[in-house]
Amino acid sequence: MPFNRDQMAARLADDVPEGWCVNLGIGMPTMVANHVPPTREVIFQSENGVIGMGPAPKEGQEDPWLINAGKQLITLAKGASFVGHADSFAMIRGGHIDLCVLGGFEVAENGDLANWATSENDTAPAVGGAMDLAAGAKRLWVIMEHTTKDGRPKIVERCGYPLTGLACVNRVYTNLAVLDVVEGKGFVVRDLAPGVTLEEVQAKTGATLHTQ
Amino acid sequence: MPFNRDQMAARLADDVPEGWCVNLGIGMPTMVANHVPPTREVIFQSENGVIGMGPAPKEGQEDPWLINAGKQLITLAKGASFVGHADSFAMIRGGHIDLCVLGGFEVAENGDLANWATSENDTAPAVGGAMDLAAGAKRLWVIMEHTTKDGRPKIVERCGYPLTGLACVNRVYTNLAVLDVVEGKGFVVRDLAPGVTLEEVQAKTGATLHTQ
Amino acid sequence: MINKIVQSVAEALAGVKDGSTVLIGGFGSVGQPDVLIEGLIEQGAKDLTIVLNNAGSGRIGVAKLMDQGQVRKIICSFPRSKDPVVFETLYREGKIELELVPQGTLAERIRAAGAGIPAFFTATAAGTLLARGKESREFDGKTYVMERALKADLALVEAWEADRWGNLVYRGSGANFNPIMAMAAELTVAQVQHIRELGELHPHMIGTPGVYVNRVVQVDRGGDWLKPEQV
Amino acid sequence: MINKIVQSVAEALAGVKDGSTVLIGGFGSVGQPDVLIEGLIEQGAKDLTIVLNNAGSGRIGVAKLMDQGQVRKIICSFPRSKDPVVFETLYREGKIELELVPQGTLAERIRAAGAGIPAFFTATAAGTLLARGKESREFDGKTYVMERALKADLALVEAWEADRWGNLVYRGSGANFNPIMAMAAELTVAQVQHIRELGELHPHMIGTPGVYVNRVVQVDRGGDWLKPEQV
Repeated sequence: MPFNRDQMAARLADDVPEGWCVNLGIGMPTMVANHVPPTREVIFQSENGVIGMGPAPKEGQEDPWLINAGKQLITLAKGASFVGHADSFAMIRGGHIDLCVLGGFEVAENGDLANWATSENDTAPAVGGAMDLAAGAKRLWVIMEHTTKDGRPKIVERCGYPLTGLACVNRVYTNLAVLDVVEGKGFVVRDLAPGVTLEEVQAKTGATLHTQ
Repeated sequence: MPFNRDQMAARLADDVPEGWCVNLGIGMPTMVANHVPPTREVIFQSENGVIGMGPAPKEGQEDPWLINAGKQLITLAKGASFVGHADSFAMIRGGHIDLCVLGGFEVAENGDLANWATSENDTAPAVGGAMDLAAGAKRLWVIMEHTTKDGRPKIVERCGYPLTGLACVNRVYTNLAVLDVVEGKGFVVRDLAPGVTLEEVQAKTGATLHTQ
Repeated sequence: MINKIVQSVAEALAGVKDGSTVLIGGFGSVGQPDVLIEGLIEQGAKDLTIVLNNAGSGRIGVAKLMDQGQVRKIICSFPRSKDPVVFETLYREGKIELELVPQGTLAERIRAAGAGIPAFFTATAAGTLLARGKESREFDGKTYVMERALKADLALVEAWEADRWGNLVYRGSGANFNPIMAMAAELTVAQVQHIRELGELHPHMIGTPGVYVNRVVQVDRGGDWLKPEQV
Repeated sequence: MINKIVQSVAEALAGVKDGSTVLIGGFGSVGQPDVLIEGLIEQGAKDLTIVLNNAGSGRIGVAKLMDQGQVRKIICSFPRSKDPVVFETLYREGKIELELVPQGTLAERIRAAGAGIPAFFTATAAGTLLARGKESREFDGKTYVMERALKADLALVEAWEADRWGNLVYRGSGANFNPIMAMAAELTVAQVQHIRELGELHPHMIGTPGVYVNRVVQVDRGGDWLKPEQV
């Protein structure tokens, strides 16, 4: 049975070790934080300058001056600190983020990522910090559905959409599988959702899947 | 009678208006701060990241964690703040220092300054922040003796020593005179020390002196 | 006596000229100088280039500034928002120009302007649409894009506290773009919640030294004015 | 549990290799990681390139490191000091290489390394001896020099307080080169006066987020160890 969104986030969270500094993109990536157990210390960074986010605030305890990159109200973890945007992106661009998790439109077998515009002529495409994160994070994991709503593969030989970054994706978590992107080889299956077969995943993938 | 060193510093201090952010070089420039009356608020910046230095500490009240660029113990003025070196030199390089006061070996009539090395083969010349200040401050005033100890002019048509900065000096305060450096014209006499004549100053100067 | 505190928003924005480039701080509504934005609408300067992270939401603030026809061009990283109707309408109709810049590159370009760096190289956007027309260059086998400093005539920033020197203390995640924007403009105007006596602000808590700030105006509207749902 | 605190200077410097480039924080004696420098002398790594503002004084600290023959090259802005005998002797004898860098350019090159900027332009040193051999370029009619990022294998920094995440709080003028150096090395080791519980340090007072710090060692020598006359 394919993973649902929560299970995808939980599957990814399982692979985040203690001590990493992690930036979570807007949307499904943000859900990953809910699945890291509080006993495992992971430092969540937000590009608006928060280093060490805690869980969402309880009702009535919101601080309107504390938001994340998705503009949701947040709390601070013990040990948190603040920086401005220049320093926050210095941290990102300078390779100090152990892991960035982003959503994706397409991931190619060479590690290219497309996740910000669906054509060269988008009405006002929004890029935010995605390109900085793609270029700067030590590791980039993408979390997304394996195919589009109408069944087209999002995991492909070459991206068709405008790129966010070149050769930047290290791993993809989908509702069907976990795939590593291996240089010179392409997609290598790391894990399958329970009850899902390799053949089924390959059929829904626009690139060759390799096994270990 | 020519100015002594204290009088030179006092003469320069007279020209510093309230509200300026001022960086004082090591040596005679540092003396300028002593001659700005406490009623006139001037913000003294030190390139090691202190913005708003106060007077020298009273004996027994030194804080060993508070030093200026000359490594002298200092105090903080009310309103002082700290930054690190990158931000301190961003302030300097970015043109946010209203005035920098430096010593000099030579100043040329095109505004060139030489103040860090006496030959291309100096044993380990030390530049410190002088080049950054010369390139970045809004105004650069040099305070120095009018001639070398053996009587050679330090105010010249072209510098002979290696340059600190090109066309960066706006004014020179010496023991004999105050000279403006005017683009396209050269040195213009702004003021003379009491009892000193223009002819006397010109005789000790290696460039033509203009009057208003 | 240095005193950068002015008594009204009108005074804070006096002299802003048509054609100005305006940096506007904040990320979401946090650290956004909303009262100064309203003031700029009242002040009426036209033909503006505005630089900020988002392109406004609904019909207030920056969206209203655009809706009034005061904005010729917007430089931002994220023109989408919950309710981007004003920007999207103007953009579709060709009535506003958009320069889309990755968020970190936007921040670094502004910082560069403040720090006297005319240009720098970054790997961000290398090989993508947003590097088109820009110089690329290899360093140690990797491709980088050259980006230029982004200077401005005016910066509107928001802080929690200020003193008469113009020193600013930020609250929570309220620093974001504000410290670098304060550095990068000819005229920096700060909207603050509290004015403190000189010496009351802790030297290590000051996020923007007053050297960067020209005018400070206090806008005290109690604790409830910040409505995150408007972001 | 994240815990970057180590129990000895030897542990803090374990694994430092010959040939390393080492950033050493501090300006004068303030913010200078003197105990870590002594530790590096004990540790014995050779053929080092050291990067710091001054070239040491007397026969202690950095001067001793050079005197022991551990340093191949020094990158600094101000090799002079009150008593520069060790450096000047080695330099005259051709036993140490010097790369002289203007102080602000030195800071920005280190910051660039930490911030993922491989190169940038600055007006500092344009047209002078220190721009020789470097690429120059005009922007808007003014000449600038291209400077490269200065990355390192090891950074030794000093701070007043730390917690187990490696967050650092600086005191007085003690930040200086430390925050940027902490960002620019593969391995960053901090010497601190006080260890605090996680959550005790004010989020706005933290000058270096622990993300940049690998190891923290406490060196408590009372209040009198800092002797400005040794600067």
